[in-house]
Amino acid sequence: MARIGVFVCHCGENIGRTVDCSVVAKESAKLRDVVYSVDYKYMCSDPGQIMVKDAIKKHNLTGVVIASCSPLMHEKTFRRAVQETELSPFLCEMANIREQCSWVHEDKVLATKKAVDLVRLMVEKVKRNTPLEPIRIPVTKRALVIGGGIAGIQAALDIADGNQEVVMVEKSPSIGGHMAQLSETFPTLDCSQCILTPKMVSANSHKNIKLYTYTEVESVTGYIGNFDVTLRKKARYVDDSICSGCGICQEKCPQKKISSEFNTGLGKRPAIYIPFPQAVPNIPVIDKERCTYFKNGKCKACEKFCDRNAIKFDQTDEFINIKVGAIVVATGYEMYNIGKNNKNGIKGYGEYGCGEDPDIIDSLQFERLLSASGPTFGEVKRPSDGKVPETVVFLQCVGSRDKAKGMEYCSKICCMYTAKHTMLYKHKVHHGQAFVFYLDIRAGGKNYDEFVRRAIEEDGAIYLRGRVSKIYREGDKLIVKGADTLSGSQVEIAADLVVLATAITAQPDIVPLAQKLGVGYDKYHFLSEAHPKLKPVETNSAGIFLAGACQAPKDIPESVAQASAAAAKVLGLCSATELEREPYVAKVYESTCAGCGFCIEACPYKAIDNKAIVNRQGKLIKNVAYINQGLCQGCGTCLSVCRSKSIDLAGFTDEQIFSEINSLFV
Amino acid sequence: MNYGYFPGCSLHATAKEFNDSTKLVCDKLDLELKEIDKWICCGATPAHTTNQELGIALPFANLQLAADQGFDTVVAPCAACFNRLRSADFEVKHSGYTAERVGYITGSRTDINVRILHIIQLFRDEYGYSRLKEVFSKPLKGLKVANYYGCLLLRPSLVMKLDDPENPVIMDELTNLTGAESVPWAFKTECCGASLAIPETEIVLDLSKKIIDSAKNAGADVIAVACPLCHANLDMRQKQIGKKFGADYSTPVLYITQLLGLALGIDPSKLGLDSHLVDPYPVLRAKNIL
Amino acid sequence: MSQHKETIKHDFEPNIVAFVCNWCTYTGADLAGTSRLKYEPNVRIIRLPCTGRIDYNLLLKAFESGADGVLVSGCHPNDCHYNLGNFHARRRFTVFRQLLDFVGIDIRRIQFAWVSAAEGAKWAQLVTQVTNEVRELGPFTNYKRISELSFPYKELEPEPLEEVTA
Amino acid sequence: MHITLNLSSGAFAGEIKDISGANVFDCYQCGKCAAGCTVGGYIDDTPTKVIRFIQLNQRDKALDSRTPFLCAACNTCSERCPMEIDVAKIMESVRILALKEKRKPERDVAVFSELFLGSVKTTGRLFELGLTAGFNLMSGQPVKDAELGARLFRKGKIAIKPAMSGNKNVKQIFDKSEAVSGSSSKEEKAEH
Ligand SMILES: Cc1cc2nc3c(=O)[nH]c(=O)nc-3n(C[C@H](O)[C@H](O)[C@H](O)COP(=O)(O)OP(=O)(O)OC[C@H]3O[C@@H](n4cnc5c(N)ncnc54)[C@H](O)[C@@H]3O)c2cc1C
Ligand SMILES: Cc1cc2nc3c(=O)[nH]c(=O)nc-3n(C[C@H](O)[C@H](O)[C@H](O)COP(=O)(O)OP(=O)(O)OC[C@H]3O[C@@H](n4cnc5c(N)ncnc54)[C@H](O)[C@@H]3O)c2cc1C
Ligand code: SF4
Ligand code: SF4
Ligand code: SF4
Ligand code: SF4
Ligand code: SF4
Ligand code: SF4
Ligand code: SF4
Ligand code: SF4
Repeated sequence: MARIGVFVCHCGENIGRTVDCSVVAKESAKLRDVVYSVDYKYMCSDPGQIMVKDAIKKHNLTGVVIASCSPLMHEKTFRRAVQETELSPFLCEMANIREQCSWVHEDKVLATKKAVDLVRLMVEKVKRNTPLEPIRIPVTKRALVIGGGIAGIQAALDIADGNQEVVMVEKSPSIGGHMAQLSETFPTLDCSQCILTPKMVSANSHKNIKLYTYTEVESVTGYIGNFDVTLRKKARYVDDSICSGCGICQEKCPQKKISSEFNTGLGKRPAIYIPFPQAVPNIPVIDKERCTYFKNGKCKACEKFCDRNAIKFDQTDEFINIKVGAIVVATGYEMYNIGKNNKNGIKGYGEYGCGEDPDIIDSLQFERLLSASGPTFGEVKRPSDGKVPETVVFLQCVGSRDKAKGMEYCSKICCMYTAKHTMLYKHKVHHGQAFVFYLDIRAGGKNYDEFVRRAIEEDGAIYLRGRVSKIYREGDKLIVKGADTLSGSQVEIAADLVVLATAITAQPDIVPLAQKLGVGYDKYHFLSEAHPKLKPVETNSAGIFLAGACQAPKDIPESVAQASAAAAKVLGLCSATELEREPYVAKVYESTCAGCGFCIEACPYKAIDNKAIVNRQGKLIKNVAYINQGLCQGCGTCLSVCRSKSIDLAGFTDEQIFSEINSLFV
Repeated sequence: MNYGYFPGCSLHATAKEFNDSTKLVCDKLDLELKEIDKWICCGATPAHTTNQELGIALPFANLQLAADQGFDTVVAPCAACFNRLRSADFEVKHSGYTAERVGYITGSRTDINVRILHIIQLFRDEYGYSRLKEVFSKPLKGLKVANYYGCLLLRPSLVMKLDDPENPVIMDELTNLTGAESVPWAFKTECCGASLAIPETEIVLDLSKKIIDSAKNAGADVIAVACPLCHANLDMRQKQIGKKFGADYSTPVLYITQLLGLALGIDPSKLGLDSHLVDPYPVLRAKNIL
Repeated sequence: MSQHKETIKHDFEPNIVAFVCNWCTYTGADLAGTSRLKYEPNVRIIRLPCTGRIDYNLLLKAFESGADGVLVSGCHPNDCHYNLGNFHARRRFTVFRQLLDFVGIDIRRIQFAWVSAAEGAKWAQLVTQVTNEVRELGPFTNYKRISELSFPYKELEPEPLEEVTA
Repeated sequence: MHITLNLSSGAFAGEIKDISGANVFDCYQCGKCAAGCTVGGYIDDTPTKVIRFIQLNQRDKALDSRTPFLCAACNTCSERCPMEIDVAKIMESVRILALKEKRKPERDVAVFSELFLGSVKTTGRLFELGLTAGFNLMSGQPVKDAELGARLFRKGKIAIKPAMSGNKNVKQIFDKSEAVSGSSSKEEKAEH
């Protein structure tokens, strides 16, 4: 005989306001096999948990239903509590009467009725639960970090310093990410490269880190503790084990006019190139599309002059298989381009000339103009004619907070870096004037608002609250037509240079990677954390963590903090030799299995195999399906393809689900 | 194929030459325009800014006429009429409520399907650039044209669906086909204040001045327009502008159909080149076009 | 602005069962809650690991137990936590719907949707929409029609899944 | 300027929504409409400010503003609004309401519209000469544009007689429009 206890939580006012919890408790008491029921203000609090434990002992409960928030929120909490008694944690179920009831309904009577229904469902289910044994799986003590920006570097270093192996994969020829392109950084104005370069170097030289640049993730299979990853190391056409990074090849290459990615198109590079002087590794790569030899079979100047014979025109992509226990995704962001009407409903800015005027640049380009290592060696010169701009207009929120362009979110860092830009500009061009069009100033960090105030009070930037409607050229000047809503006027500025703080967007190629990893993403393609407050670095795929701007726009301090948090999670995972996994796995009833093999085909994890059943004489009686419990992830796909109903799924058995359905409407 | 032609009030009066040149060009290209019988004024800006129902019913009544007379396509050269026809059609199609009211007001059915094209669309989408290029006999080589689109032709872009609202190219493409050179300039789509011309003349003088200045600065010999209101403000008011700002203003303003007509070798006086207040002949002669 | 509106009384309140996957739609429904979006209270959610877990029997059982409408919802294509489960479900579901149609049951009573973990608003809107549609259709009374087909016996079960593409 | 806020905030916004379908609370006062407004140099209240008045339920301030009357209906604002608000339509709505209540902050514009529509109502088509002459008379500037008129006349651009469409339906359209306008039903408009 089942003896079920029901515990109804008010969640303060959260449930209690819309659901009459005492009625739910009373109605639950009337259900068959329910021997105890109670309602309480905070079930998940210590006293609440003690109540559950005491009741289990006192009433000899064989199953527990907690009617409260979503199981995704607190199932672990309550199961842990139950486990502390004699009862198996798998005999505890939750009825979600908050997220799916009190928060989404208004009518108290209907909501209370629904809550009772939800409790009844779970009572029926829990009666049929069985005390399962968690599955133990071994852990590969090695982590994969995808993306070599500041977030990826920090995560890799922290994990490596914690004495675990790290494989770091970066798709471009060098690590460093966007931070390597920045000049000086807010809120302290320290030089970006000065603080980053040492970290890049140690990431490359750390004994626990294996670095693959110009490499991408080809495929990922497996699960927490046991991922099998294939990497594609793209052909560099330079043998990285021989090359000394002398750079002669770059100098000799006749193709010198290729627009440099690192310098955001403001500088040039050859076809064989090291992206920037401090690149790690300091090894060139041949841009196959632009190389004369690859295009028409002639040249090979680089090969001729390389005295180490490191150029290998016949190199091909290489595939590397690795096994890792955890993955940190740190793929960062891209800047929104105002020029194109691109995919996902993201529109361009016709009103700002679609980025075709050379003196309308984006903020990253301005960083390059400010940077001592940039195309102008840190002198602010405008791209069209090299003149030092005397009037510079900065536009915030370009693309961001703009429903019409397709991005409604705030990019979070542009208020800060625009303030920084006005200061750095003023420090370099003393007689220059900076104007900033802004909507709001979002400077909610330590020393951030003080920083923005400094730009206004000490460095004389004029802040205008309003958007700009149109920018057009009139001779030497760019006419900026904006508004100052504080004075209620139209404002026209004849500018020498216009800098657009364009939106931070997700990496354009992130979706396929997210799909390979089984990680969710939001409608703007930023990767989704498991819980916005309580699991900000975890994803819904166990063993996969997030760091940096791939999750949402973030500045460097935040990216680093999240990277270290992700590293802590990885180290925690690797600290155990075995992991416990929920035992929701499928099982075959061999007696009825017809050996048709449909399930084998259907299983996405290749967890099912054929098994021969032989009699004592060794004679084959029949073939049946056999499920490898280590591989099975419990999706249940096999169940629904099996025509003889010979498979069941622990935790979600047919019996359990059917009884839930049966008790739906009474 | 024959097209229901909706000239609109202006083309029968101040913009006579737009009407003439449109008809001559279409004739030459074998595009048959048949004027919709008993068409009425589209109400222009005053109607929809005074009474919404009226602003939709007046243009829509014309679509009903066209449908009743068996046209499946209506062509309007006037940007304002084009705008009102499109808007009315859009509103009726997108709101059952509006449709019902308009049905009541006009006393006729609203479930009609008539395509509404602007005259330049007829050249681009129906006749096609490739054929057009072949029939031009007198290329306008050397002529620099600032194409002025104004506001009503393009906006709201969701309804007009003619071209990009910020960087339109259709008129430029047409002018380039004639051998003339369209100049890039900033005021292509700025509004000249059309509807304010009579009550708020001063505003219109200011706005028109800026537009003409911008075209001149871009090196244009002439401005091309596709709207009688634009033409009225830019051509007819240049003398007033000159007086107000103490400068000489004499940039010819031509209808795009006149440019196409010249390229087709049609007699300039038939195209109405004589009826502009700013005489275009000197410029055209200087460029060896006439 | 206040979200309050008067509760409208209807003659018929349908029972709706939603079979949802744990990873996307269940989380999306939670998000609707966290965002305090409001929807019709007629729906009862049954949580499954994956829409791939759903076979016809569950859907039939739901109708048999008194559901007037059934909603099946999982991750978007390619976003399945288990990689492929939702494709299987989708195919199966298409066949099942055709079958219902064949026996003359309004297929609006059973709907399939993709709701991701980020789409709380979509979930709220979906539930309200399905509830309204089924409310209009009225109570489901002809369960017998399906059971007379002696479904789910194998003869009637459609042949291999590949026949129907999603 | 002084504004007192009270409980009925939102009422005027509702009126505007009924006519225009636009929700003024979508506006976050970014000023982009003001920045590009064609007549920005000639108005006291930017379109952004007019919308603010509506948000704050300042009916009089909005209805007495000259902006909706000077608005050229050029749609620049609507086209560029980052919140996809049809600003031009909001201006149109304010103007319609103001006219209904016989408020004419810009008398000349209102007179022009009246004469224009009057001409269309009688003949089905616009009589430009009649319109200009009438306007000049009523606005008390009988010789305005006279010189321009003479030049146009010489170019054969001025028709002396009103054009007739011969369409008998016109008067009915005017009368019925007059009758139905203002009887708008709220819910239906909102969904549009
Ligand atoms: C103009 C501008 C100025 C800024 N100024 C400041 C400042 O002053 N102070 C401050 O704190 N912050 C500043 N920031 C923000 C700063 O750039 C970010 O916080 C930081 O770069 C985020 O680091 P990240 O590692 O998450 O991403 P990223 O720097 O974008 O690095 C991501 C890395 O992952 C790699 N990658 C991407 N996809 C893949 C893939 N599929 N496989 C393998 N590798 C991949 C990329 O190549 C890149 O190397 C500024 C940003 C901008 C745009
Ligand atoms: C009005 C208000 C509303 C908010 N709403 C939200 C919201 O909706 N969402 C949100 O995300 N955040 C919200 N926050 C922010 C949230 O409160 C903080 O982010 C969070 O509480 C910070 O947690 P903490 O642990 O750092 O600090 P605290 O919550 O302050 O905890 C610090 C603990 O340390 C103890 N302590 C202090 N000194 C000592 C000592 N010397 N020795 C030992 N113990 C010590 C204190 O007693 C306390 O228990 C809100 C904050 C406020 C003020
Ligand atoms: S490839 Fe050769 S020439 Fe080029 S950097 Fe390496 S060693 Fe030097
Ligand atoms: S072979 Fe290619 S990379 Fe090498 S020098 Fe020539 S162009 Fe440059
Ligand atoms: S951070 Fe500032 S500039 Fe950037 S989108 Fe947000 S409000 Fe706009
Ligand atoms: S102090 Fe608080 S209220 Fe003020 S701007 Fe900062 S976060 Fe907002
Ligand atoms: S439940 Fe079945 S299909 Fe899913 S992983 Fe396990 S064995 Fe494979
Ligand atoms: S589908 Fe069922 S019957 Fe067929 S092999 Fe698998 S378990 Fe056996
Ligand atoms: S552009 Fe749009 S959001 Fe901005 S102030 Fe104008 S109406 Fe408001
Ligand atoms: S439609 Fe009116 S308010 Fe909008 S930009 Fe044009 S003139 Fe200004």
